[in-house]
Amino acid sequence: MTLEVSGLTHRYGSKTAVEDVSFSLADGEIVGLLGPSGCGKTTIVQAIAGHLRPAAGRILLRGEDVTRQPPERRRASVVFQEPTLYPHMTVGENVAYGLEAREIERSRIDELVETHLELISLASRRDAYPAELSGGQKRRVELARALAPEPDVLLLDEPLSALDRSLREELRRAIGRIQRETGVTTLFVTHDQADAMALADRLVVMNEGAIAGVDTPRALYESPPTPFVASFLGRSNAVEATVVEPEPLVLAVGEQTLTLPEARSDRPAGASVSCHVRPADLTLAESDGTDTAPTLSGAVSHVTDRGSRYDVSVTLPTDETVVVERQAEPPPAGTTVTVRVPAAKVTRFGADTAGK
Amino acid sequence: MTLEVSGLTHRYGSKTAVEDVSFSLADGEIVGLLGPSGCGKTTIVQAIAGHLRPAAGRILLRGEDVTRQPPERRRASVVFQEPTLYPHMTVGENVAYGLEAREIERSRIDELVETHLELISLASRRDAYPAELSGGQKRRVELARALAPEPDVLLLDEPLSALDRSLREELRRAIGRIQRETGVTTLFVTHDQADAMALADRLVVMNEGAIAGVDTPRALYESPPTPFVASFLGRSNAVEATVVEPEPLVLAVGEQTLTLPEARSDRPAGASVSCHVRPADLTLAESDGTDTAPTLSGAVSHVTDRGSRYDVSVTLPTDETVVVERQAEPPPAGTTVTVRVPAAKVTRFGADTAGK
Amino acid sequence: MRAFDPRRLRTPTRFVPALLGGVLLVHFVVPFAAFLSQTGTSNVVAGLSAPPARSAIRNSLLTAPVATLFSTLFGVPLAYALARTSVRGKRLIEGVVVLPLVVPPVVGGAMLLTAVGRFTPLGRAALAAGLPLTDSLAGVILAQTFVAGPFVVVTARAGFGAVDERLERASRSLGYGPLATFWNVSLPLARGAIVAGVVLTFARAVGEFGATMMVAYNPRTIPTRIWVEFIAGGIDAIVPLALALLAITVVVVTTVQRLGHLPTVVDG
Amino acid sequence: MRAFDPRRLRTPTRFVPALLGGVLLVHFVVPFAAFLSQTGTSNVVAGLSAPPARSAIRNSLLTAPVATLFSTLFGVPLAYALARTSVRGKRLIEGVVVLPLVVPPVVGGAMLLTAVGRFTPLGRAALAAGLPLTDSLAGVILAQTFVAGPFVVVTARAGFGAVDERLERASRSLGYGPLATFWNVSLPLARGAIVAGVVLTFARAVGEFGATMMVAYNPRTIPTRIWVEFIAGGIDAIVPLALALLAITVVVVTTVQRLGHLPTVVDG
Repeated sequence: MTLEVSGLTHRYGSKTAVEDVSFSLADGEIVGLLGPSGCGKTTIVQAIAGHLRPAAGRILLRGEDVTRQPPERRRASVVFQEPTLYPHMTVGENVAYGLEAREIERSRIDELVETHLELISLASRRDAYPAELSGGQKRRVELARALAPEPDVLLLDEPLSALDRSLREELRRAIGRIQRETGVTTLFVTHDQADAMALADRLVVMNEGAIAGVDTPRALYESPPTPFVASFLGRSNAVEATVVEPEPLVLAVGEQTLTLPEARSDRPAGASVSCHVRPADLTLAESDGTDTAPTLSGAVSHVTDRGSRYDVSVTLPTDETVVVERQAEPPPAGTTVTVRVPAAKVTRFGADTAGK
Repeated sequence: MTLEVSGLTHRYGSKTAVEDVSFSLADGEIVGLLGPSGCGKTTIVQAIAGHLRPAAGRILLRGEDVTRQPPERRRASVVFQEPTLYPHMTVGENVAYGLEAREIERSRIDELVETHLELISLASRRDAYPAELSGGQKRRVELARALAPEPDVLLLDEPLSALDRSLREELRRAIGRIQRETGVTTLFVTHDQADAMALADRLVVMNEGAIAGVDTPRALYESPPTPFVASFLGRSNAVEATVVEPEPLVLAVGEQTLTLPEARSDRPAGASVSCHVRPADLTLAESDGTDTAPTLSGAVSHVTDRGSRYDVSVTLPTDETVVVERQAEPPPAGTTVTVRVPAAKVTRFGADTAGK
Repeated sequence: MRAFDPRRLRTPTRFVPALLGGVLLVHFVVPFAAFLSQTGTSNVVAGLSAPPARSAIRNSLLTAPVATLFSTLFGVPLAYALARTSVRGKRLIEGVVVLPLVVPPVVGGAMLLTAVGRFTPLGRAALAAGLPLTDSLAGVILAQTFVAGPFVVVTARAGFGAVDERLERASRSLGYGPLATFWNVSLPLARGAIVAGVVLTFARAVGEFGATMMVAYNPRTIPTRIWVEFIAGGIDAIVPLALALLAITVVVVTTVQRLGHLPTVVDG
Repeated sequence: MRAFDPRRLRTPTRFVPALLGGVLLVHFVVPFAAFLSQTGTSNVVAGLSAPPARSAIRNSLLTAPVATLFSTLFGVPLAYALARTSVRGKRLIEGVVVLPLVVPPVVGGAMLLTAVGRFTPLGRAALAAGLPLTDSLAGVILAQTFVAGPFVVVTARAGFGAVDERLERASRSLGYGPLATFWNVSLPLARGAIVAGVVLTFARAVGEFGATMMVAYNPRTIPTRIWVEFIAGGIDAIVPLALALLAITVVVVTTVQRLGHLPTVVDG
């Protein structure tokens, strides 16, 4: 393991910022640390970089315990949300800065600066000052400065958050390319699930200072371990149901029943479960009735035209509202419709995971 | 028309910020002013609010020319990207501030403050100071303060940009609801096409100081007037082609031909056209060959797992790359595939609109 | 170097600035402590009851508040204009504001003499009108305003500069004109900095010595009286008046800071 | 009121602050103009060649730079410590730093006398060691450092406070220890503010009068010499020395500002 975080706990005053967080990064891996603002992501980054001494827990870099080492003795480079290029140094001097701290020959430094400026396609701006660069160029130079000393781990702390959508996607592609080319072990911290899913090999999803799930983006999206992960990784409809029959699974949603033939439940009949299903997986059934998929009936309460699709809100007799995505012209509000619920796309949570 | 902007032009030094921009808002309408950073959106808002005197052009509010009026003589409320609540006033005093400038009785002011705090569901925080509120609450109080004096037009200048995704969506819904309830004519300025498409009745899309398109979100998304609008309102693949036959339309893409049976072109054979089609509208054809839709062949160059879908990049023999969205497991890189191009989803631009 | 435990190496580096800075702190603190320990040996009440001392205290308490008032009344609008407008020649005006800060007080006093002295046209006219501008309380006020005025301008300007202009724009869009916006928004939000500037100006005015000596050696203020008594009686003779001056300064500074909710002037 | 064209109403409101501020500006500018117009009538070169004047100039040029050097050497680390640490008692230290700013210079001088005067233990020991701390150049330096030192601390502190701490953190993560980071990042980025503080400290030190009079009436610096000549010969006698002091101040202030790329001290 290149980076191991184990049992990390930290408090600010009486407020717990991070509680017993453990995860690790294999060599060359890019891992997304994802969670809403205030979930403790930045505390973790600061603890790894050494700008904060955690109340408990250990940080290991290439097997060495660095928890009590100052930042300059860890090989962990950080790129912050706001640019931190040195305004009194040129682009080349900024990139060389981290190299000069190490005992490297001048000619080798020049060479490494050149290589890293080529990596970010800015070799021609070597003598420019940061103030002369555009926002996206500054970000790329920061990446080059962070990468040039060949750190054990690259920490990207919300590097895209302050940027426009088009610049953001361009830089996201650049980060992906550079990470593949250099193979640097990278922890990518973000609150944006689209950025995380597009870049990361694996995701560590955080909520309120604790880990809510760790897995590949696809596994977390398709089989979220907790309701929080289900709704944080994309839009999700939650419907409360009661187990009628554990196997084959039959659920009661108010007066209606939902039969999920290939599923079984480890909860007994009568237990409450929360069912999550994504709006894109729901469809409005045609009226021919030859369909055998499980369905729920309700009335269209509201339609939003999103340009590329319609969001159809359907209120069930239980007063819960589910959103169904639809490309074709939707039925008007008030219409009674049947919502097809594909059994394989339904994730169920018992009461024990519902709070997480 | 509640608001009319006509021939608005402004320069900072020698740099043109806005060039001959005209649009109007009908009573009760919510219009999205959408464009990338630096396209001149903020200049337009400042000119409407009266914080900037334009070099040329006129601003009309309810038919009255207010171009040379100071801000306090226009009934245009502004909500800025960064909060501007007065820290030395309570929530109630902030909301009352705009009412006290008008000749309104004290009891009526109290009543209006109460109504508007209820509108934003913060009636209980009337005596709190802004510093005691959360980010989302501050935004809602700003909305209440802007709405209380019943302005002719409400200008929302990127009110969601500084917020997290979940807070952003919550506030977006609140803005939509409040706008529907109060019926205030609203200009919603944003660089985020998702926010604009979710909220606006109509969009004014800007690029480099000029208007690139005005229409409903759906019309602009489905039939973009320019390549800029096509790519700004959502991901778009661009393929260069040559007209072989104007009617029925046959296009040459490198060595391949694309027959679009129901389309015709007003450009002669031999003309260059740029074809735009969205990744979600492209599919990979199955090998059975019974399909009659137009197709293009190419090789899979790269697959990105986005969690909820795969983005399959297909490089055509012309070296252009198109992205195809796919739910199912995609073919590995290097596979030769056939891309189905639904004729109705292709938008063509001639050389005259390509630069816009 | 590797012989040291690197973890122990960190601690000393933190103390280097504290250690160096401590030297200066000692230089600031020791005279205070020495002076305050001295006061026990001297009859303060008797010293302050003497008629010349009482007259000096009265003169200081008349002139310094007036000079502070003038500086604030004219200086705060000037600070706002400097913070919010970008007129041609603004740099020059800023230079003029800072000049009295860097010009030595005796030179400032000499300059004032050349402008309003007894033998200048201005001074002669004022004298004829019964308002002598030198060797008078008016002269003291002129000297104090000249030397102390820039403090409130510079500090208030920084305060206005820190007020987000969008808060003012929002007020305009809510129906208030520029003056009402200044009064309702800019002034309350810059209040802390303005109070800090007023405090600095008062402290500088009440302790003003060099320029006052030149422009108005008579009537005596506390600082000039201290000098006269020092010549006559040495250090012991001046402890009562010096203590009185220190007390006035400290009381005003702390009172205004309390009202202004300012922990220290440094934060202003 | 409605009789006025509302568009014309806007213009006067803009001029209100400028008009009020103009009064203060006039009060600052007129003495300068009057003084500079006076210099033609006096033989400056002859005045400055007299041995007492030359000795005063030499003494000022010896003491003020040393006091500025001390203040900077010890004050900049103190400013950094105040900007970056949050130790218990920090408020108290900040208060100590500001005290010499608000204490009247004559009182400051009296305080110094009670600490290092001829009859104090410290003063007696220094005198025995051949380094008298009063009525000596050392005394002048002590007085100037006491009065002028806080300027560089307060200004540099504001400068360090404006340096984004993340720039320092990035430097640490790039392999530099705290001292190297201070030298490579914090110091260059706060340079403008530090230079402004140094300039203010020098200007205040070279013009220091009140505390110097108390601690070291002899040997004379330019300000104390100006006072002696003013007593003896009136305003005309002091023009050469006052001009010399003004020239030194202006030359140093503008030179250091040029080097520091600072348009005016106000911006520091």
